[in-house]
Amino acid sequence: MTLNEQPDAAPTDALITLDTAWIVRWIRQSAEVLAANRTALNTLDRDIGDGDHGENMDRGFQAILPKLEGLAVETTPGAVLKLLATTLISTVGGAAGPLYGTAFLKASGAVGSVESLDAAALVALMTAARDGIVLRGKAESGDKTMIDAWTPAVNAGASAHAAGSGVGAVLLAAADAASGGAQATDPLVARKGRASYLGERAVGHRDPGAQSTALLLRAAADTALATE
Amino acid sequence: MTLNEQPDAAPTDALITLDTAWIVRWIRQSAEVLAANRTALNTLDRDIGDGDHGENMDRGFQAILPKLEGLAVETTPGAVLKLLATTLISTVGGAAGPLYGTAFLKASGAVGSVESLDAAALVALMTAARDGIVLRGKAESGDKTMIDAWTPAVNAGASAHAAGSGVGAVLLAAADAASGGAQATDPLVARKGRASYLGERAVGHRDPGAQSTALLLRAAADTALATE
Amino acid sequence: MVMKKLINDPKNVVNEAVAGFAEAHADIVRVSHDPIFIVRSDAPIHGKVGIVSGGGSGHEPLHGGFVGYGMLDAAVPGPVFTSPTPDPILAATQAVDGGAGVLHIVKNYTGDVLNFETAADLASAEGIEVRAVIINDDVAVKDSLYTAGRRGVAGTVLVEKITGAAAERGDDLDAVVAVAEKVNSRVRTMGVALTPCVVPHAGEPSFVLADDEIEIGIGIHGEPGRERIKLEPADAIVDRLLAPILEDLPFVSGDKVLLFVNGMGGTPQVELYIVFRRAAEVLKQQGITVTRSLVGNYTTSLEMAGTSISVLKLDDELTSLWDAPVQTAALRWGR
Amino acid sequence: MVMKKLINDPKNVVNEAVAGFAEAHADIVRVSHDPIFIVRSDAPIHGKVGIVSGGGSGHEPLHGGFVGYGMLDAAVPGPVFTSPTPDPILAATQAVDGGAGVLHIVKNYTGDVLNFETAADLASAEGIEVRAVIINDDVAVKDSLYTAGRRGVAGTVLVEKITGAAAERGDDLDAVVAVAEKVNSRVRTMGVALTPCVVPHAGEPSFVLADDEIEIGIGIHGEPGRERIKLEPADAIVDRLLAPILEDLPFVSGDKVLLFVNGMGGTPQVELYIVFRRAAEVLKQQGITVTRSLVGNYTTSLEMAGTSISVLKLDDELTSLWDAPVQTAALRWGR
Ligand SMILES: Nc1ncnc2c1ncn2[C@@H]1O[C@H](COP(=O)(O)OP(=O)(O)O)[C@@H](O)[C@H]1O
Ligand SMILES: Nc1ncnc2c1ncn2[C@@H]1O[C@H](COP(=O)(O)OP(=O)(O)O)[C@@H](O)[C@H]1O
Ligand SMILES: [Mg+2]
Ligand SMILES: [Mg+2]
Ligand SMILES: [Mg+2]
Ligand SMILES: [Mg+2]
Repeated sequence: MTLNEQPDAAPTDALITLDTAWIVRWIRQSAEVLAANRTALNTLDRDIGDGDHGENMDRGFQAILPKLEGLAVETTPGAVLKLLATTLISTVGGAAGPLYGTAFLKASGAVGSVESLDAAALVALMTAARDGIVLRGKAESGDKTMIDAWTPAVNAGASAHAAGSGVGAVLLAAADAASGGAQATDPLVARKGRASYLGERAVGHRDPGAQSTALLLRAAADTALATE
Repeated sequence: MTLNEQPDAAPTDALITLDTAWIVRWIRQSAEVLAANRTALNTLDRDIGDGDHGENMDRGFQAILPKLEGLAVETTPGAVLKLLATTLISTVGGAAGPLYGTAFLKASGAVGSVESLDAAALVALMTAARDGIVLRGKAESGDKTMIDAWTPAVNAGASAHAAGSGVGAVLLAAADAASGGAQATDPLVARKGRASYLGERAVGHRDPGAQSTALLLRAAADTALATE
Repeated sequence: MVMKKLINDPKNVVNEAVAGFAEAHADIVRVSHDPIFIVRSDAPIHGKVGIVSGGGSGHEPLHGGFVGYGMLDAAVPGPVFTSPTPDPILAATQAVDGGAGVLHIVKNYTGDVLNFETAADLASAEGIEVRAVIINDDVAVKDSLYTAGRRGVAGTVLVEKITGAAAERGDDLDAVVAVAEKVNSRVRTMGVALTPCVVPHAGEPSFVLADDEIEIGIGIHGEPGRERIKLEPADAIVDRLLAPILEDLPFVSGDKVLLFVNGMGGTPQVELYIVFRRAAEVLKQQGITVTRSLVGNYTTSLEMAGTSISVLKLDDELTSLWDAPVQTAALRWGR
Repeated sequence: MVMKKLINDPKNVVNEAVAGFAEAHADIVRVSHDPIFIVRSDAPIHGKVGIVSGGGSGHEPLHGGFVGYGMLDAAVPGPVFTSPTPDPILAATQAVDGGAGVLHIVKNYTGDVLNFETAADLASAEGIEVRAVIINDDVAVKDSLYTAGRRGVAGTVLVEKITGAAAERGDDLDAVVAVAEKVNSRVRTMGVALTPCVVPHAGEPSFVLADDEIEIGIGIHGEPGRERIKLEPADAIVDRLLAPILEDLPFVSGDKVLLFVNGMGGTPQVELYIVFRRAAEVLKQQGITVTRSLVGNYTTSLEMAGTSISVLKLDDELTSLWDAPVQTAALRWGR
């Protein structure tokens, strides 16, 4: 099976794992979703930032697409995550570039060189990603940043895994929690990033980075569930 | 009688003459009319020029007002015209400043040092004014400039005088002809001044300088007739 | 609509701006407030030809920003977009007269020409030798019997710089006049407006353009130009501006030129450099070499968005005069 | 509404502008197109500390216009209003490394700080000693635990000029860093916007102001500031901007300062000088002496109408470094 083929059939239940082909599908799906949400993310960022977040994310995920074409069959999930990280770092710019870049670099480190990811690995991946963002950006929960999507996602994924869920359910729980977390940024005053300059005026607006995080995790869940 | 008093009564018919007091009233009336038409003249000039003609004329005629206060009783009409000329030259700027300035300088020369103006003197005054503008601006009739108001005015005034009219009727004829002349600039293409840059696009717009000339001559007729 | 400007009273715009200019550049200029003009702090310079320019305000840095060593001796700002009267022109002429005569650099507008003419007559009457050079670099207007002639636009900056250098090196009045005429005869300009400007005393836009319209051949007071067209990509607009410039002189393969991309006031620098890139490309394609360049807001129309392109055919003399030191508020090098 | 700009494709704005810039200023700079950065034509200079700055485009002449003798060694332009990525920053750092270390001058925005940080890490890994100074002169934003800290705005120009002079005279990396920190610690800025700007890729205004509203404390990317108020006379607006600047350092009677009135891009020069006039007047009233000044569009937000006022407390060292020769596209004197 080459990386660009769909699996013939997929096993069910918690024993299922996600391989490099899934990571590739997830990135492609993310690129599609971000392109479709480019203007929406720009608009969110225009309200409380500088209006480029959709632009930045789209540029980064478009840049990785051609690189996915030539992947060797033996490329591990971790290696693809690393490629994603370095591509985002060198194409996104702004705050989101280094933050997402660090996230996926740390995620890549966390999954090591395994050939496919089980639910535990996915939780480790997401935890490392979140920790990477905190390391670079120093944001705390409630600062109205992408962390407010990542942390609920990590927690929900971990709980699902602890409750015995498989990869699809873990990612679905994470995606749902990220969506909720993004939505929960609406009433907050920002304390990091450009939105922090607005004080009270940021209230009532969603954080664009939290929103893009929710989109990425939704794409992860969708592609994983399609695999199952 | 001081210069600022109204005459007690006025003689009628062609033997009447206009003195310095009239020139002063004419200038004051002109200042009032130009102030009232400042925006209208700016608008005409915005359509086919640079939008400042009302501003320029208003600035000039406001500047002469205080100077009229201190006039010595023996000041001749010619001396007031010269004061008007130098004031316009040093305050109006633009094309209109030197053109009207030269007009009234030449008019002042034409009336010499007589103490009051009869119909013949008024015709000489207007003719000299028009010739002064042509000397400085080199415009011909039909070039869509203030000349297109002045020349009909001079001709109508001269005809009225030849037909035996008095000062009031001469100025009324001139004012009517100037109004007609200004109106007749509407369909013209301009060949002098800023409007000449527009080519065909000037068609359908009145020349602001022709309009201000019509206003000045109307004020002259109105104040002369009020004197009668 | 409220007019949105950083001003106090429309009537005081020029006075207050000149006062601020005098404060900011006290090392280079002095200012007379009544009548109003800006003069080199070391004027008059004995034995040097004095150079005076001026015209309506609203085109800054033209002309006050070009007063100083190696360029103008004095600048006379009129009200916004309105020629100054003869009085301040005369006073400025007297202030810079170092005994070698004075050159008036006058943009070709009826008002400017007439007011400078009157001032020159008055100065001559006082024994100052005055000559005038009329700048008419704008190819948008046909120079014919049927117009007031070509307008003077951004090319004026190049005339002022190069002529100023000639006066600074000690050329006599005839020679200075000859240099000014030479530059004027070799420079061609054409502009475009994307948006109008609002003159403070008017409080309304000087003309109206639809959201997708631009005015090709705009004058620097918002006078209409050749044609009103739909917005196009920058490269296409540049091509429209350059073609009549190049065919007018004409500029031909082998020419060395100064390429000047001027901002009208409201256009960001990135756009001016995009314009420059294309203009340089077209010139190169035609075998014309850009050996000197100038990019920026030098002859503006308040906050108008737009640009003009000027091309000046250089020779060794003009090039070395261009390179000569200049020290003004808006143009400075070599000292 | 159609976006009215002299551009070809929004995606090519920065590339084409940088290409035009390179053509126009080939005597001063070279340009690398991939990755994109602008570098002094004589870089690297052996034994001189290299100075690199950069950030989102749209603030021109910041930073590319300040590359040259006595100022920056390289500038790294990101997309419009978006920090560049580490790759071009690293490449620029390598290109200017003359063996004496490299200083990064970084405006305080999360994106800029993080990307420069990454580039510095990568450069260090290659044996280049890199130090960063973060500029945060904007008093509109409270520097507290609850914000990303004060933004770097127009004061950056003063840091770049003065620090560039220190590097040019041969200061070592520690000394150059100390000068940059000193200038940053003594300069305060506050801005106002009258109209928004349109980022090319967005095609819509970055914020919306009513016809009679202005934004006090605006950031250079259109970030909102302290408060939105009704339009006022220029003098009143200047007073609003100056008060928090003066009380912040604080500036006190007897201080000698550089007064910098910066245009945001779409504001005519007459207005900037009206602002300067009032600012100088207020300073004089408070016993503060303006000994140096700068007026013009130096840190812009595309075509935004507005201004910022920066006040820098001078001493003999900073004054003489300010006066030292500089030869860049946008700031030039002494050579
Ligand atoms: N310190 C930080 N920690 C975590 N996330 C941050 C931080 N600063 C900014 N962000 C995130 O980055 C997003 C903005 O990204 P983007 O618009 O691409 O960059 P920029 O703010 O430089 O324009 C914000 O919505 C927020 O979620
Ligand atoms: N050469 C000329 N001869 C006669 N009148 C002229 C000439 N040029 C311009 N004018 C008149 O001047 C008027 C414009 O005056 P004004 O707006 O005050 O000056 P400017 O054109 O310098 O802004 C025109 O409407 C026209 O009547
Ligand atoms: Mg952003
Ligand atoms: Mg006019
Ligand atoms: Mg005018
Ligand atoms: Mg950004």
